[in-house]
This record gives sequence, structure tokens and C-alpha cells, in this order.
Amino acid sequence: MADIHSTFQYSTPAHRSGSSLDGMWLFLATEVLFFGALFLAWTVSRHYHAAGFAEAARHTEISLGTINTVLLVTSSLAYAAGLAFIEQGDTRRLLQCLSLTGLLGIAFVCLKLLEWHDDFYEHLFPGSGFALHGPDPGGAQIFFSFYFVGTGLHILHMLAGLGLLAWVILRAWRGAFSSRSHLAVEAVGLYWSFVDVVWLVLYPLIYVVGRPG
Amino acid sequence: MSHALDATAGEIEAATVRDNRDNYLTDEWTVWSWLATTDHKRIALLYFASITFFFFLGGAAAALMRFNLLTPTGAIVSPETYNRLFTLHGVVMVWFFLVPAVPVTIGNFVTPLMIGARDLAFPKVNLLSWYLFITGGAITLWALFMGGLDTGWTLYTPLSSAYAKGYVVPVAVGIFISGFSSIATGLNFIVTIHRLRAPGMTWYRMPVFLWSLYSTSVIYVLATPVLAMTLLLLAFETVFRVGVFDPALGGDPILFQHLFWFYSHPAVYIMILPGLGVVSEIIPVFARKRLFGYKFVVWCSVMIAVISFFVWGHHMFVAGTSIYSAIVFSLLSFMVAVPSAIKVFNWIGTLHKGFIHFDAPMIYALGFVGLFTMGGLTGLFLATLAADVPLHDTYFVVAHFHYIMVGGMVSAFFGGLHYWWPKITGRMYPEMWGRVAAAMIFFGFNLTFFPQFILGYLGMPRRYHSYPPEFQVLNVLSSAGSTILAVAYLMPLFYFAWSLLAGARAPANPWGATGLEWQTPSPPPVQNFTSTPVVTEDPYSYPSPEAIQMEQAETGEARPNG
Amino acid sequence: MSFSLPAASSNAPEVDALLAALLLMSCAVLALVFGLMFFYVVRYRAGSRIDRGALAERTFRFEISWTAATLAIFFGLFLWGADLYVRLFEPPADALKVYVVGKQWMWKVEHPGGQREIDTLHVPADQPIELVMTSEDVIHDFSVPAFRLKRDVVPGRYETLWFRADRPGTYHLYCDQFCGTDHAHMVGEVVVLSGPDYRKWLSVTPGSETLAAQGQALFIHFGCSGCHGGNGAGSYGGPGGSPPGSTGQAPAPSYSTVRAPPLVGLYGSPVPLSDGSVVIADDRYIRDSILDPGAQIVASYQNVMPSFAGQISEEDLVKLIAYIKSLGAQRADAGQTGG
Amino acid sequence: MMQTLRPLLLVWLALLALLGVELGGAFLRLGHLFGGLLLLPAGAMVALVGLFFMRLRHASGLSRGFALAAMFWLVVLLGLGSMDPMTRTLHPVAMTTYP
Ligand code: HEA
Ligand code: HEA
Ligand code: HEC
Ligand code: CUA
Ligand SMILES: [Cu+2]
Repeated sequence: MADIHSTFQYSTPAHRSGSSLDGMWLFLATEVLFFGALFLAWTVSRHYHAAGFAEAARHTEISLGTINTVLLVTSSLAYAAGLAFIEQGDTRRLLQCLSLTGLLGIAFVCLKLLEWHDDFYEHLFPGSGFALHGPDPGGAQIFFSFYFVGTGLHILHMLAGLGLLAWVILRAWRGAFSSRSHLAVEAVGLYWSFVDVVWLVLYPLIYVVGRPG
Repeated sequence: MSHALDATAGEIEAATVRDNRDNYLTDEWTVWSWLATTDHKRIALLYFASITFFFFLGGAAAALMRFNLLTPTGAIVSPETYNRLFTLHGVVMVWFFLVPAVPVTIGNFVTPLMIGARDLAFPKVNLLSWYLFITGGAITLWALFMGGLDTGWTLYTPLSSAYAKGYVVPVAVGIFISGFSSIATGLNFIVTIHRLRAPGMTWYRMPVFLWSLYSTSVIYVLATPVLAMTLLLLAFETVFRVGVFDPALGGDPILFQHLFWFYSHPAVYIMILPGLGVVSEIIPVFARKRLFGYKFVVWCSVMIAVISFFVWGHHMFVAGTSIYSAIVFSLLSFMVAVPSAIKVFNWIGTLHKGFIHFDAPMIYALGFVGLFTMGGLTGLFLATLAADVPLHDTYFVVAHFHYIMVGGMVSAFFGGLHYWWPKITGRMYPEMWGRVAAAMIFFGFNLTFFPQFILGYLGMPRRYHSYPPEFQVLNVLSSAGSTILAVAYLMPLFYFAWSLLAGARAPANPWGATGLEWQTPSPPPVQNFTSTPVVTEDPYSYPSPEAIQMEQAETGEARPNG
Repeated sequence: MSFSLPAASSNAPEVDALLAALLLMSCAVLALVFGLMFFYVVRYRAGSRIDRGALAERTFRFEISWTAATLAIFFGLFLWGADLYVRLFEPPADALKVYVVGKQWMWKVEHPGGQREIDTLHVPADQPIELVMTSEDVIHDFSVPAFRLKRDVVPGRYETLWFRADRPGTYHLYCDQFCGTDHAHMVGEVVVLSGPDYRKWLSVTPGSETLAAQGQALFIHFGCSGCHGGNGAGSYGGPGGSPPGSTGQAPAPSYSTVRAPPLVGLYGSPVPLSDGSVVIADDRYIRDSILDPGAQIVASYQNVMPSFAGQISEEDLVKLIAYIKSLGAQRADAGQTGG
Repeated sequence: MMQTLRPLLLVWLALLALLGVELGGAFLRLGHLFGGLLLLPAGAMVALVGLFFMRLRHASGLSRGFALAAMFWLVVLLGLGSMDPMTRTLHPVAMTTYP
């Protein structure tokens, strides 16, 4: 039965790979709306609590945030380069690029955990022990609620991305990819770059917008 | 009877005559063959069993509520229990019955058959979606029965995040997981309809039901993620006692309502669009006539899906939103009614000069047209700003949405069930019992919910465990109706079961309908088609009325059987 | 068992007219839909032998005509509904303000004259009444079907609802937004009294000091007078401030050198803020200034006023606001205080 | 090999430049209203990653359609979603009694 299934169902391999990439883009559309709801929460809360958001933004570590952005953008570059290499059939260079992407990703996660450690140390987690007593303490707590939900979800997506990356590296290492067939590399690449895009939006919302210097 | 596919018809006729032992049901019969199946037909049946369970669970809660409302003091159950009952009723009926209902049962079964494909684009994702649905359902049921939830299905903060004593976070987790089941289903249908249509099946040669499934899937995919984030923010605020909605911090509880309704209004169109598709399939068959204004009907489904995202503010006209935004949302809510209006007029146009047969599916479809229009028009009452002020959160709203969801959608679901039953099971259902149940449901339904319109105008609030004595007579009428409805809904259980054992064997095309799913045996073989069908004609290519009339003159039979 | 609902407010008849128009339109559309359906279903049933020739191929004309027609009619109803809605929620300036606080499962009402009520609201007929409502816990909804009115009562902010009751009588009050276990018992009555009856009720009801008087005591108790001066005339050195000795009030915590703005004549006047914008000092602004002074800082003043959030209850807040409003009234027409 | 990597490197440099713009903007006292302008460089970065690293330019029509749909619905969510808070006359303020 299996052979009828595969040939009958998809007329050509391009047909099949097309659907997988379309499927991935559709999945990314759901992620855009998923984070979109959080961005609406940011927009509305900041409209009411500009003072509290500015006060809270001042206590975020923009240096760590900026380094993390550089790390993630570079990891996307490395992945894109890897994809360019496998299109030439160069598995060795693909492996090098993907490993670099993985290292940069792990560095991002570590830096983030470090930043969280500092945040907890400074009692910036909203709730009873919240440290900031500036002009609009409620607004500052709302900012950090947004901050921890946003960065928490982003870290989960990063870990999922690192898992997928490891899977692609494993299959590349086993020689599963060639210049003609490297569908998995392309699909995981879309997901990885999307996680980078989410960070590119979170970064200004947390560290940059409304920061009073 | 026209054959869109003369070449393969002969072959298929032969197959039906040869006792079709090798269909998808008899292929293998082990527990593992069911629990690990990636056959869209079997997954449809797994979903059908789960959906039916949740429907009767929610219905039992509704029956208990109606008994409690027999007396003004609500003596049957305590306020705590009543609040948990209507929350369970709302949560189970919305997320575990009607949102998945038609797409995952009839849609899953019929879509590959309609487009001439072997299966959906991602069969494993299809099975995953059922497991996500079951897991979400199990967690929600565990929570609703362990401690229950007293926030209503709307889960408004700060009641849900700070004051509710019930199991808010587990229910949120359950719904969250079932949300991914919706996304998986939507994603699967969209890619399937784009990529796996049989050769020759252009978009305008596709049955209307697939257009409505496509539109429903667009909403599944784009609205559910916002619900996921809303539930996540709610869980964060419930666990850590602090969050963006918390009024003690200056947070905005109305922001929760915006995020909730951004999903929940499109969700009600998830519930109705498949029904609109089923009715657009049934009416042409039993009127023996081409669907009136095919292009208008299909693009109206797409328009409903898109505009449904612009209107959510009409649930918050008295919640404290700005007057300016209320006016904009009211105007958009009128716009969303236009595509529905076009559909209703086109169904009636299809009846014009047809040859109308009154089989059970047609009775449900005609009932749908009537009750959907009544439900929709009362929706326009609520969309009119100054009219919503007295009617909001009263039984008028309860009547509005039950007219559309129960009177409309459940009738369409039952109509589709009766229409495709022969194809799914290879058996005919008892026609007489089908019509009796349909009529009883129609009567019981109206007796249950029409009095609620009057109660709503008189100001009886929603979600009240007890009420002033002057509302008792109308409540007794409504409760009487609900018992008739409950009995009427139990009837199909019996005669469908009977038909599985002793029903007449169904031919490939019992209704003489066009469409690829009727060109393969009932029940279909595992791979659906022996060879890829080629589509050459429009979907509802019935002969012109004159041709049928001439044929009628010769044979004296308005519809030659299949 | 009555099928009719009394129309006891000035806007109720117009809301009823709008509902009747909607009902009429819907019945017309239903008649069209049900009528055509039954007519076709009977006329074109399978067995009937009537002529069915000349099928209309081009459906475009039908589609546009019937949709445009029904939409045009309903669009008129949309406009009427929107216009009436705006009038329903814009309170007239001269309305008598009554403060309502919703709390899990009861309504607390406070009249300017200091009268307090639980789950009942006595109002004079033929006079605009503006309810200034807030909640101490969850979202409630103050609904009076006889007035065809309701408004959600949201914690953390003021919501207003106004009406002019034109028929004396007792009408149902419901809480319409689900608020927990006893949502169904958070009901009450709105009692509309004619002018003389209302005045008799005011006199006989044990209204302690006026809200403003109670507010003045709190003004000193919470230390506001320490910075804003005994009678809120602004602290020493503030514009138009009086030397500390002259206030003659109980000694403020310290003759602080804090410059605080005068509160006399504040209510209803424009206030220039430090970020350059100007706001009108209404109920909400005064409440904000007390609970979260840092959010909107008065121009040329430091942000030294502490936040009193969590320390002053809703009822006390209402009294402080009434007192500060009375300061305003004092200057405008010297002598006659509030109420 | 270099000619395929060159465009990617150029995009990478552009991204870093835009990051610099954002960083600079962070230290200007733009205040409440103009703070939103700092989202423009972020939007440009998202577009660059989407078009070049995610190869949206020569993806299938369907994929481009899905990406466009996602953006359109995001605009609807943020646009209509902030219409009410921006035009609301009453502002939430901290409550007096904690739950
Ligand atoms: C299947 C579900 C479903 C469907 C399809 C609809 C369809 C519509 N609904 Fe409804 N609705 C609900 C389910 C549904 N609704 C639920 C569950 C709630 C309450 C949730 C809760 O609070 O718990 C609700 C509540 C609700 C409210 C909020 C009431 C309140 O809480 O105050 C409003 C307000 O505008 C509304 C309006 C509409 C409108 C305008 C339509 C339109 O789409 C209807 C369009 C159809 C027609 C208009 C009929 C056909 C047209 C003609 C025959 C032609 C003539 C008409 C014109 C051309 C204008 N609905
Ligand atoms: C989505 C689909 C859906 C469906 C199908 C129904 C079906 C029914 N609903 Fe309801 N309903 C909602 C969605 C739905 N409902 C929602 C979203 C709410 C709002 C919740 C909230 O406010 O939060 C609501 C609220 C609601 C209320 C208002 C409660 C309140 O505000 O206080 C009422 C009151 O009469 C009611 C009644 C009914 C009845 C009589 C049925 C009948 O059709 C049901 C028919 C009965 C049966 C099918 C039972 C048959 C079986 C048995 C009786 C025993 C046998 C049992 C087993 C075999 C296990 N529903
Ligand atoms: C420590 C000194 C201090 C105390 C105590 C204090 N205030 Fe203030 N108040 C100020 C200052 C300074 C301002 C102007 C800056 C600002 O708006 O934050 C101000 C502003 C205000 C305003 C806005 C005035 C305007 O013109 O807009 C009001 C109203 C007010 N205070 C009321 C009160 C009340 C009521 C209390 C007691 C519950 C109180 N204040 C206690 C110092 C104080
Ligand atoms: Cu208060 Cu319901
Ligand atoms: Cu809606």
C-alpha cells in the first residue's frame, strides 16, 4: 500500500517540498499572531503607563540586550550561509555553519539567563518584593510582567530551535542532504530566522522605546 | 443523472456489485489500527465519537440548568453548582463540541474524497490533532469535575485571575492544548485544498463545502494563536498574582476582553461557516438544481472569514470602551452581515424552479435557513448600539446565539450527518425516523429558546441561578422545550445505531448527487479512488429543469435512484 | 406575569421605538425568507408538474438588488442606534452626582448629602442624575431595565451612567456582569420619588455630615493639609499661599517647605502639566492625583506627593473629592457649601 | 562561492547598522510620543531578515501569501485593538484596596 500512497498522493517531489515550506510559512503566520497579542498588550499598557514603562526600561540592561541581538543576527547569517553551501552540495561547510549557528544560539541563551539572574537579584520580578518605587510602580510591574512573559516565551522558542538545529546537524553529519534534496535544512532555517525576527521586535520594546537615557 | 466522470463510473459500479469487503472499515480491526491510524476516514470517526460524548455532556449540563430554572428560587442546585454548570456547558460546548464539530468529522472524512485525493496533506498531523484534542479535553474535564470553574466561558479578569475559586489554570491549559488541535486541523486543510486537488479541479470547480472549510481553516489558523496568548497571560496573572490585566496595578481588565473577543468572535464564525457549506451542498442535491450564484456563495464564505476579525468590539458596547470605537465596531458588525444575507438569498434562489425532495437532510437544511436567519437578525439587534445597551448580558443574547448555534449549526451538523451517513457507513438510515427526529428537534428548539427573547427584553440577566417571580412562566416554557429537545437529540443515537446493524446497504450514490465523493463506493476503499479522477465539469451540473421534466414524463419518477 | 416593561426614563421610549423598528425590519425580512421558502418548496416540490422553463442564468442583478435593499434599511437603523447611544452616555453638566461602589455582591450608594444606602437608590424624578461608579473587586454591571440602561462597573476606574427618571415608582436593579457566587443576589431597587417626596426622604434619612464635611476631616487626617494648607489654599510659598500661622488648623505634621499647588477652585478648571499638556481637573483627575501623583505632575511643581494607593478606601476617596470640589465651589460663590 | 555569500554579508552589515541606529535612539530623550519612531529600524531589520535570510523573495506564491496575510492580520489586531484605549476618555489608575 505504501507505494501507491506516496506516488499517488504527490505528483512530483517539488510538489511535496512546496507543501512543506508552505506549511512552515503558515505555521509562522500563527506565531506572528501569537506574539502579536503580546505586542498589543505592550502597546495598550504603555499608552496608559508611559511613566512606569520609562522608569522600568531604565533598569533593563541594554548592553546585554544589544549583544544578544548581535549574536542572534549573526546566527541567522551563519544559517543562511550554511544553506547557500548545501545548495552547492558542500556538506562540510554546511556543518561548520550550522555549528556556528548553534554556538551563537547557546551563547544567546546563556547571556539571557545571566540577565535574568541579575533581574531577580535586583528584585525586578513583579509582585510583592518588587524593588522599583518610582513614580508609577504599577506601570513598572506591568512592564516587567510583559518582559518576563515575552523573554520567557522567546527562550522556549530558542530551545526548540536549538533542538531542531541539532536534528538537522545530525542528519547532515549522516550525509542525508545533497544539493538536490535539503528540504529539512530550508524548513528549520525558516523557523530559526523567525525566532530571530521575534527578538528583533522584542528588543526595542524592552530596551529602547521610551528609555529616558 | 449526469456523470461527470463517465470513464470511471463503470468501474465503480462494478465494485459496488462485488460485495465491497475491502473498504476502510473492514481493512483491519485492531485497537492499534484505530489508535494509530493516519487514514482521514478513521480519524473522522474517532473525532465523531469524541464530539458526540462532549455534546451530550454539555447537553446534560444544560438540562440540569433548565431544571434549576423551573422555579424562581432555583431550588435544584446551589448557586456555586449552577455557576459551575453554565461554565462547564459553555466551555465544553464551544471548545470541545462546536468549534471542532463539522470540520474534524464530516470535513476530515469528505475533503479528500471531494478533491479526489488519497488523504490530507499531512496525515500524521491529522492524528496528532486528535490526540491534542483528547488531551486538552481530558485535562479540562478533570478540572471541571474536580473543582469546577465559576467564571463563565468568557473567563473575564479580575474575577478569573484573582477572585475565582475554581480551577482556572488547569482549564486554561486544557483549552490551550485543544487550541493547537484546531491550528493543526486548519493548517492541514489549507495546504490540502491548495495542493492536492485532482487534475482539472480548478477553484471554481470545487464544491462549496470545501470553500467554507478553507475559510474556517483561515480563522482556525489566525485566531486561535491569540487565544493561546490570552490564556497564557491569564495563567501568568493567576499564578503570580500580578500581570497586565491587574487593576490593582493600574492594568486594564478591558484589555483582556479585547484579546478574548479577538479570538471568540471569529470563533463563532468557525462554528457557522462549515454549516453554511453543508447547507450549500444539501440544497442543490434535493432541489435537483444548480446552486444559485456559485461565485457569490463561495466568495461570501471568504468575506465572512476576513471581516469576522474586524467586529469583536460589539461584545463590549457597555464594558467601558470609548464611544468612538463602539460606533466603528457597530458599523463593521453590520458589514459582516452582508455575506450571510447573500448566502440566504442564494439558497432560496436555488429552490426556485427546482424538484424539491423532503428527505431528512433537506428538512434540516430548510430548518437551518429559517433559524439561522432569525438568529442572524437578532444579532443585528445586538449590533445596533442603543439596542444592545438594554439587551446586553440578558437572555436575549442567550437566545440569539442558541438560535444560530443550536437552531442553525447543530441542525446543519445533523443534516450533513444524515446526508453523508450512507457514504461513511455504507448503510442507509431509516428515513421516517430521520424526519420525525428533525421535526421534533425543530419544535423542541423553538419552544426552548423563543421565550428567552422575551425574557431578555424584560431584562432577565444571564448567568442568574435565581430570578424574580414574574419571569417564571417563560422559564417553565423554556425548560419544557429543553426536555423535548433532549429527547429529540437522543433519537438519532438509536436509529443510527440500528442502521449500522440492519440498515439497507447504501449504493455509491444514493441521492443522485454530483461530486467526486459519490463516484466511489460506500463505504470507500482505503485509498479512496482506484485511479485519480479527472474533473471536467462544474460542481453542481444537474440537467436543466426542462430535461428533468422530459425525463420525468418518461419514467414518472422525479429522481432516478443512484 | 407581565409581558410589558415600564419605560421610566426620558430615553426609554426612544430605545423602545428603535427596538420596535428593528423588530419590524426583521419580521419583514423573515416574511420574505420564510414566505419565499414555503412558496417554492410547495410550488416546486418534486411531484408537481408546473412549468419550470426559462431559468435565470445571470444571477448578478438579483444578488445586488436584494442585498443592497436590505442593507440600506438596516444602515438607517445603525445610524439611529449610534446617535441614541452617544446621547445615552453623555451626561448633562448639571446632573446631580451620586457615587456608587460595587462590591462582591452588594451595591453601596453615597449621596452628596452624606446619605448612605445599600442595594437601593432613591432619586428625585424629572432631574438628570449622574451615577459615578467604581468597583472594589471584580467587574460588576449596574443595570436598570426600566430605564433601558446598564453600564459595566470596572475596578480601578470611574464609569458614569446618567438618566432622568420621569415616572415615580420602584424599579428592579440587577448586576448584569457575572461576578461570582452570589451574582444572582446582587440585586436591588431604584426608587424614583417626586420632588417633595424626595426632599422628605432626604430630611428623614440619617445623613451624617455632608460628604464634603467628612472629606475635610480626612484631608487633615491623611496629612494633605500639611502640604496643601489647612483649607487647601496651597502651602507657604506656593502661588497665593497663606503664611502657615493663618491656617489655624490642627498643626500639620511639619511646616514643610514643600511647595504644593492650591486646591481652591481646582475642580473643573484646566491644569497645566509638567509635560506641557493641559487637563481638566474632573473626578478622575483628582482621584489620579491622590492615587498616582507621579503619573501627571502639575507644571512648576516637584513630584514629591506620595501615592496614597492602598491607604485610602473608595468611600474615603469619594469624600476627599467631594471636599476638594467644595473648595472650588467656595471660591466661586463664597458661602454656600456643597449638597 | 563568494558571490552567493556577498549579499548575505551586506544584509548582515545593514542589520548591525540599523541596530546602531536603534541604540543611538535609545539615548535620545525622545519622550512619550516619538518613542514609537524607534520601531522603524526594527521594522526594517525584520523586513531584511524576512526577504533575504528567509528567502521570501523567491518563495512560492502561496508562502508569500501566508506571510502577507500574517502581516495584514497583525495590523488589524494592533490597529483595531488600540483604537479603543487610544480614544478612551477614562484612564485606569491604581485601585485603593488590594484583593
Ligand atoms: C455561530 C455563532 C454565531 C454567529 C454566526 C453569530 C452571528 C452574528 N452575531 Fe452573535 N453571538 C454569538 C454567536 C454567533 N453570532 C455568541 C456565542 C454570542 C455571545 C457570547 C457571550 O457573550 O457569551 C454572540 C453575541 C453577539 C453580540 C454581543 C451581544 C452582547 O453580549 O451584548 C453581538 C452584537 O453585535 C452579535 C452580533 C452578531 C451579528 C451581527 C451576526 C451576523 O453574522 C449575523 C448575520 C446574519 C444575518 C443578518 C441573517 C441573514 C440576512 C438576511 C436574511 C438579509 C437581511 C440582513 C441584512 C442585509 C443586514 N452577537
Ligand atoms: C455552542 C453550542 C451550544 C449548544 C449546542 C448549547 C445547547 C443548549 N444550551 Fe447553551 N450555551 C452555550 C452554547 C451552547 N448551548 C454557551 C456558549 C453559553 C454561555 C455560557 C456562559 O454564560 O458562560 C450557553 C448558555 C446557556 C444557557 C444560559 C445559562 C445562564 O446564562 O444562566 C442556557 C439556559 O437555558 C442554555 C441552554 C441550552 C440548552 C437547553 C441546550 C440544548 O440544545 C441541549 C440539548 C440537551 C442535550 C443534548 C442533553 C441530552 C442528554 C441528556 C439530557 C441526558 C443523557 C446524558 C448522557 C447520555 C451523558 N445554554
Ligand atoms: C508631601 C507633600 C504632599 C502631601 C502629603 C499631599 N500632597 Fe497633593 N500635591 C503635592 C505636590 C508637590 C503636588 C503637585 C505635583 C503633582 O501633581 O504631583 C500635589 C498635587 C495634588 C493635586 C493636583 C493639584 C493640581 O492643581 O492639579 C491634588 C488634587 C492633590 N495633590 C491632593 C492631595 C490630597 C487629597 C492629599 C492627601 C490625601 C495630598 N494631596 C497630600 C504635595 C503633597
Ligand atoms: Cu456584581 Cu454580578
Ligand atoms: Cu461577536
